[in-house]
Amino acid sequence: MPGFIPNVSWKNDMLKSLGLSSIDELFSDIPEKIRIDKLNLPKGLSQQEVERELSFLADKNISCKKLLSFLGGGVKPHYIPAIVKSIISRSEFYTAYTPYQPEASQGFLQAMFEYQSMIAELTGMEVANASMYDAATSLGEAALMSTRITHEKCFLIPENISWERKSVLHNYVKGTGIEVKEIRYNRETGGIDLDDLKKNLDDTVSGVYLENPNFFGIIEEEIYEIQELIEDRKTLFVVGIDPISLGILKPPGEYNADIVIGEGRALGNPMDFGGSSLGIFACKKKYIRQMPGRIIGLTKDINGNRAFCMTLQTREQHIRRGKATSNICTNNGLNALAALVYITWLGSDGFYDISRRNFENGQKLMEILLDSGRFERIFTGIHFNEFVLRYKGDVSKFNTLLLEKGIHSGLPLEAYFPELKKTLLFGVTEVYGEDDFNRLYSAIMEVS
Amino acid sequence: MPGFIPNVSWKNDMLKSLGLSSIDELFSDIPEKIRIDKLNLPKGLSQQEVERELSFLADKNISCKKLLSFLGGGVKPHYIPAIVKSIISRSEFYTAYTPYQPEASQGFLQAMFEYQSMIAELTGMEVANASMYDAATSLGEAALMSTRITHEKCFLIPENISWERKSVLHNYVKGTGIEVKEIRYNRETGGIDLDDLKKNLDDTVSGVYLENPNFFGIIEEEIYEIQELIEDRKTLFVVGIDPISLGILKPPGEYNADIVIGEGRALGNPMDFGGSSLGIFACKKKYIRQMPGRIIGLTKDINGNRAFCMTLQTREQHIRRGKATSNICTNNGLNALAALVYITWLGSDGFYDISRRNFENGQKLMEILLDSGRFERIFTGIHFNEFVLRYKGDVSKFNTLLLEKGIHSGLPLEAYFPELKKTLLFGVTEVYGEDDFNRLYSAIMEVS
Amino acid sequence: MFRFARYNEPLIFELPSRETRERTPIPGIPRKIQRLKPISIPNIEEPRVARHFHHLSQMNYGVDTGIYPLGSCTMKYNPKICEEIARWEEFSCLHPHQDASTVQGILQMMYELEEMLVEITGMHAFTLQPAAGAHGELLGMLLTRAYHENNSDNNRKDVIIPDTAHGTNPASASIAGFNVIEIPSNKDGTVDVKLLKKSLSDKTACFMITNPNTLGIFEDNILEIAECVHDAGALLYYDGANMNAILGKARPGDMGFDIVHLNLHKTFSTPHGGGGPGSGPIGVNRELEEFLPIPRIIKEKNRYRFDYDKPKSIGKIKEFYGNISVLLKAYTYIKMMGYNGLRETSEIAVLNANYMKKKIVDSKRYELPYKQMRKHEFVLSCEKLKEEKNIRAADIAKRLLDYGLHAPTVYFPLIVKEALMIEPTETESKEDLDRYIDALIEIADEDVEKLKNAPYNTPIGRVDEVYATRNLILTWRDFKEEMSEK
Amino acid sequence: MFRFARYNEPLIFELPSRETRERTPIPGIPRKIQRLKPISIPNIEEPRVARHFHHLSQMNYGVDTGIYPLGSCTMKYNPKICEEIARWEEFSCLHPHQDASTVQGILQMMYELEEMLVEITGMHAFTLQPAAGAHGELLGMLLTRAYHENNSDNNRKDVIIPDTAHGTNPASASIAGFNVIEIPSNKDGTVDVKLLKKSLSDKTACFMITNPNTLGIFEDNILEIAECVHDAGALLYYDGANMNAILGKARPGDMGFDIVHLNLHKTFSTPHGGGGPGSGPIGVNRELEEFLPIPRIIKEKNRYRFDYDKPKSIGKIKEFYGNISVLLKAYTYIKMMGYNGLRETSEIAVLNANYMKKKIVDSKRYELPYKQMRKHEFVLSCEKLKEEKNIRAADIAKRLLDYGLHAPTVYFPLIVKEALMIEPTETESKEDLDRYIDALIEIADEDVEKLKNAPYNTPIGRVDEVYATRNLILTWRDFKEEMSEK
Ligand SMILES: Cc1ncc(COP(=O)(O)O)c(C=O)c1O
Ligand SMILES: Cc1ncc(COP(=O)(O)O)c(C=O)c1O
Repeated sequence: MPGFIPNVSWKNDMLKSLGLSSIDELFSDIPEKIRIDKLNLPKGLSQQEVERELSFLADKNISCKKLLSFLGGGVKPHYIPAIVKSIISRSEFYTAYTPYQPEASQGFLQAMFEYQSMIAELTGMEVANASMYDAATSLGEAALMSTRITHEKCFLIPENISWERKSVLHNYVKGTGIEVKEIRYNRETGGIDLDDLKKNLDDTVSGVYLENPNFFGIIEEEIYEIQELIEDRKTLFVVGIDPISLGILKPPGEYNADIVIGEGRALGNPMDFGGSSLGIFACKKKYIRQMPGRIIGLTKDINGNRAFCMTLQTREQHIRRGKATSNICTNNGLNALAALVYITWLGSDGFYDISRRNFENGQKLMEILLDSGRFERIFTGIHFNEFVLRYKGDVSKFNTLLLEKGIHSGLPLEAYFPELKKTLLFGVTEVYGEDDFNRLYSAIMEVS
Repeated sequence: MPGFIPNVSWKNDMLKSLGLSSIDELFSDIPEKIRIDKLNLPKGLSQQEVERELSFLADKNISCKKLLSFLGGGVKPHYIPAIVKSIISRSEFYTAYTPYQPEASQGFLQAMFEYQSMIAELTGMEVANASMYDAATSLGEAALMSTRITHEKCFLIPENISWERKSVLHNYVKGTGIEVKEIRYNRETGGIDLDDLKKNLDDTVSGVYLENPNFFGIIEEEIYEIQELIEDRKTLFVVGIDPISLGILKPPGEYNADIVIGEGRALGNPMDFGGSSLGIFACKKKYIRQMPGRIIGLTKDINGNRAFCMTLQTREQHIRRGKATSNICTNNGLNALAALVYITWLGSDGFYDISRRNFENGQKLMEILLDSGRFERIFTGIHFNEFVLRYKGDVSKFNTLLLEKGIHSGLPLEAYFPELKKTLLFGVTEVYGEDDFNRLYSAIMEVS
Repeated sequence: MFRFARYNEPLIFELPSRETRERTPIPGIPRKIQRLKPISIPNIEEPRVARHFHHLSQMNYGVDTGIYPLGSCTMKYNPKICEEIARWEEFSCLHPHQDASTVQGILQMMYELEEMLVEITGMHAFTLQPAAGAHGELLGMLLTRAYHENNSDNNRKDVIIPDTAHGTNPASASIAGFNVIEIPSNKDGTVDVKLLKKSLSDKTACFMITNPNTLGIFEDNILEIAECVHDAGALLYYDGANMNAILGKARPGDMGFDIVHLNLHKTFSTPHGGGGPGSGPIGVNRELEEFLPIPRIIKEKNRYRFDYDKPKSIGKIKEFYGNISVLLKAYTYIKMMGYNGLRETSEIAVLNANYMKKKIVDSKRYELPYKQMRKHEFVLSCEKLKEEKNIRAADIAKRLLDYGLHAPTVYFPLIVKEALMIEPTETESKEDLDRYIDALIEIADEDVEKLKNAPYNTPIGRVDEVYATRNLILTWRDFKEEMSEK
Repeated sequence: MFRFARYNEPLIFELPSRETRERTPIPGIPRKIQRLKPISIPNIEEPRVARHFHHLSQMNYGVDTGIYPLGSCTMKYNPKICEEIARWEEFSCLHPHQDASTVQGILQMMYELEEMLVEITGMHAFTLQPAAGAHGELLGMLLTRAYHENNSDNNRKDVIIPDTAHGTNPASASIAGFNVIEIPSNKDGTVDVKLLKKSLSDKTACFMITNPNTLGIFEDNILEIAECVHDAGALLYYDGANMNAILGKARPGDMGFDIVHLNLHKTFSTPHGGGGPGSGPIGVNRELEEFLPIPRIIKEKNRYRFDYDKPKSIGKIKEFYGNISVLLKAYTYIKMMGYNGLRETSEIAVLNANYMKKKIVDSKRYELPYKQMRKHEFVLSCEKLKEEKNIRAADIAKRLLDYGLHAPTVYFPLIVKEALMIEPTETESKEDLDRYIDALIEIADEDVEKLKNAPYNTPIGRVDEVYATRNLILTWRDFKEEMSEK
């Protein structure tokens, strides 16, 4: 069976033509003291063997196709149309790299231009880059960018963003002396506490970050009031979105966001245990030169034909080095391509339908849980496809019993928000059907 | 979500430009009496819905990845390298059709030329066609071809070919007055009964068909003796092969076969419940004009460059119509492509290894079954990767109990060969490992 | 401007191969029947194998490349979801002899697909066994004989076929042992009913037609045809290759057909695979059901199983139960379309064809012989272009390739001189139809010399097919010999 | 001769769209925050979507198209089996917060992958969290700070980096809040140890290098370097982008590195995805382990679980646990290669580079500045060609595309003028190396004008990158505006 290293068979010829008698001579510049003989790893396996081994590993996971999961927290199983998988499996796409030679990369370049355009339309922003690693790192970059633009060093965030995102943000800004301040959430609605925001919004603030819908699933109803608070300041308005919601919710561009970030995984990428992430990053055009990441521009070729290439590269690390707007190099391009195909496939109408279905399933799931009599609401705000409820019994026992029935319950929030005792963050998407809800309902009735 | 029929949205414009006011006018030529309003089928489903429905169906099958199957009878799970699946998923290949325009189909044409070449090398024959439907229909065509060449009408086959293949053969030759006569198998070795063959081999015989290895898995040891019997007659020697065996067994070309047919599914195609078949068909070059099916030839283009195209089309139905060598039109091209990629990937060495591993696993499996003490051998012949054993108890009970343990036993032969009481046809391939054999052994010990 | 990719891709045999290992005899097999000389195929590492086929693929035109209006072939878009589902291991990794309890899902699919096809065609029962249209035809002929033989009506040796028929029709009939009688079409391009009546006799086993026929014309005398065929004691066979024209609009069963084959790889959107695998299920009327191949799939108390107990069955036409993956794709497709989508399919397929037909005919470059009203396809003639400018159908076809457009079927059906047979299908957009129409018009006005040497934008230039027949180089071995002779 | 496919493929926004439905307000959401004006994206049926991306794909060069010797990027073949396995739903369809009992397989994979990387690099512990090399570097810098802060050594604000370093090195250091001090290389193209010693101080937090460096030269003073860096109380950081040169031959851990990042998308054969996703795991020495991101994966009695109880951890660098599908591919790859395959990988990667280097240098068209002995890559200079004929590195690069060969990295590292940075990798065959060598030689002798206007065989001609910067058209909306202004 074949390997992957053709010249093993031509080794001797090639050595001869180099005037060498052994491969070792090619490594003679490595000090003997650190040369090793052999890695302590097993011998290589054939493809058939490795596939078998991996299938044993696979059998030790229970995928969300078999496990009915109502976990919230941002990641959820969305429907991925076959065409997305088929196109990102085109090896012209996935075996390419950063389009340094635009003439040989028009396909990916045009696709990324289209991706940027789609994100701009979705978010209502003027420009978008060609992807970041994930939402959390996008948030970090947004904070850095806010300071580059305003030269201020206080960045406001809601206290109720995911702890993962918060931690990444802290790590991104730590070195630059930016202070991250947290704004309370409104204990009644679950949205932002406007008074607390007002209190903290002074001239040292580089940017205000809000999530809409937020980590508790709440749709921010006072978004225009917030806009007004920020509008006349030099402070930037940074909005974190769930792109799926933008089929039915006003896009941040309409409430004058300066920077929009978000997690794009849901656009055609699998949950992948939290991988396959896609950092969405969009902003006003006037800030483009402070934007992190790769940007594709439309241009022309030597014959005047339309063409695409990377542009504004002088912001980037390979040109600007230590003074670059970001250190990002390899980004998450293929995931962006998946998102492009996904959005294209849905089209404007399909996107609306999906978005609406997520909202409606979100309402339905809450109803069912409340109907069971075992839960109570704790926030009055409207929610999209995630929400928080308080369980009236022992949360951990409940979750375990449900799991035994092949159903994964929501994410317990108490560990992250001690005030939210016995609460669970539930999530749902367009993939759930009536039968799934019924199954959940019966299971709850049985276990509690 | 998108559909597949773009012009639904342009229907009215288009109708107008045709001077029509409704679609119905386009169907006014259909007599009213037979016009229907509506098919009694459900309304169409979205992709998401249909995928869900199909997944329910899928859950009602147990694939041979979950079920350890030792079923023989020709079809068995072989390892399919990922590269095969990746290449036959290239839509340039699978969404194309018969290469009527060679300039736009060089890719497939070259691949089919390579496939023919590979089959020629594997079988040791001079030429091969670009695929038939399956082995059974290839056998039917071989019988017809033998008569076209020899003008004789008696076709000899071993009595012990699969009943399915036999039935198809009968259906192929029935209309032409060809008589199919059966040669006994040797009750001791399981191979062909040479005496019976001699007895039947007279001047009216158009062709003698032999399988090697045969349906019982037996490798024909007296193949050269058989060759001698046929050689000086006008009778054609038709050999049915399992291509996997040809890595280690003499190819039919070396024992002077005139026509070689076989089932090529094992070459990179899935079991597919008996679909995904690939009829292999090869012969001596002198018979090429009597060959059924499509043939690709090497030629040149207008500038003298190497090129490929269909050739000898005058044999085919679209030119010769009622006098064509066969009625085949659509063949099994994509399965042939899979076979080509598979063989190419293995290479000469890999093919040998796979072939050998099949043989060795065939020996190992028999040993294990005999070791269990519950089986006895009934044939003395050497076998490849299938074989027949007699179970010492109640076959049907045994099979049921094994199935309950997630193991599929061999194929009971008694229904097809009444003399083979309580026998099972077992099969095994390169995908089985030590642990599989052990699991089988323990299961047998437990159930019997 | 469009241009094909071009790679000078060597034959796989011409690539550098690592040395083949020596073979040592394997214990347990007599040496004389062992293959000790290695097979002459190269040993190439995976990266180069991947590139080889990558390069070849890019030199191939498929439906995903662009419009592919091969008349009679229904080259429509193949939904990606069907491909994906057919690859699920719960379908693809099943042994044909698995215990019925372990294959209920696939049996259910087959059972329901048969039912769907029954409804779509108006027939009584279906078998999914045939591997392609022609294979279905052959089965149809076997059923025809079984039927007549069962009636001890053993003299029916003739099958009548119109001259517009596809080549597989006469070929299938004659392989099944029938005499083929071809009857010319009338001046409308349809069945000459008078002539048909004259040809029918107690020797007639069957009359085979497709409706709409290969000119795209609906045989509006079909009820009369059915009547006279049946009066003569013969069967009426429906070649379903053109079923895409009448889904949800009319059904062969209602027209009086006794046997129907469908091409799932045409009408039901399963891919053509570069030449297959296809699937050609056969539907029959009530009287013929007992002759269908075994096994039949039956449903008993919500369990499905194979039934082999059909003494009058003709037996088998394919080793197992059909090209399952193709069946799965068709099943998925039909479920997605539903009654509404299927009807829309034919409506737009017919609209598209008529739209193209009108625009092209209006351009006055091409003629449309026979009746004007067409269904899902139409056949132009370049006869005038040939006479006036020596432009032949093949030249038009080759030149279309330069535009990134696949050529129509050419020189078929035989009764149209210099035929261009165009079937756009419903999955093409108006924009693409317009582009095709414009190209056809433009080409007709182009310089003849330019056309004669076309195509230019393909990986290779116009292929010399005559050379291929004169110098039969059919394998790598042939080629090596040819080279060494030179 | 090679030629790219070319389609005049419109932007998706330029394709005919079916009309967008009107939006009706959704009950339950205040109107003012509802989106009632539809999003301005077209509605296109699937067939045209498929074709759009099909066309775009064919206008893109990948490793499966041909040799892709981008220096520093290790563009090696991506085994298809890794792609397949990463798509299995038991891996791809897992929620990051699923109960540990339901994800034992993936946790085991991650645990074992960390162990493998530990062995391969000789480090003490690994985290798989970073999404790419640069992301790993940033984490490395955070760990550096955490380490010094933990030692109350708060004055270490400098990170020293050689001038051959990749741009991400200084960028990462400075984003993490360090001052970057670049030191010039010595005349051999390696670290100027004297200068390094002079630059080191109690302000130095870290010295970042890659070994072999970006010239492909092994820093043979590495042990001395490590000693003096450690003597100064600083850490030594290994940019693992070039690890493909020394697998199974030497290990950064043994060289004295404290922090190492690997690029799984380079060394471990996971695809580059047209620009990602990648993966940049970080390995550290024993002292730094406690600062690694949470969660850590631990194994207790054959069960795996996440451990968040790491008070000194820097927290998180990515939302969850890394780019899992990339990790899976690397895991599969390492298992397939084993110790023997990994060693062979580097042996042949280095052999291939030296083979090309010698043949090209022997041709006398290009110079090889600095030390002659190289590892897996080498950097040529076209300085002489520029001076003599005004041929620039970019011209060579563009012209190579016409041969169906991807260009090397150009103008990097910055210390080589008119640099062509060539890294063939081990998955290229001698034949392909020879073709590349020949092309480079041929091109150097070609007419200058021809080179200046190259490429010709690509879908478009030479791209005007300056125009792009001057007229920032970054979205469809920009383009529409631009058009309407004209
Ligand atoms: C009218 C007609 N009948 C029959 C056939 C034969 O179908 P198949 O190619 O599937 O054997 C075809 C297609 O090629 C056809 O167009
Ligand atoms: C030497 C070197 N260091 C670091 C990097 C950054 O890695 P990544 O692109 O994965 O962020 C690269 C690759 O681009 C590189 O070549």
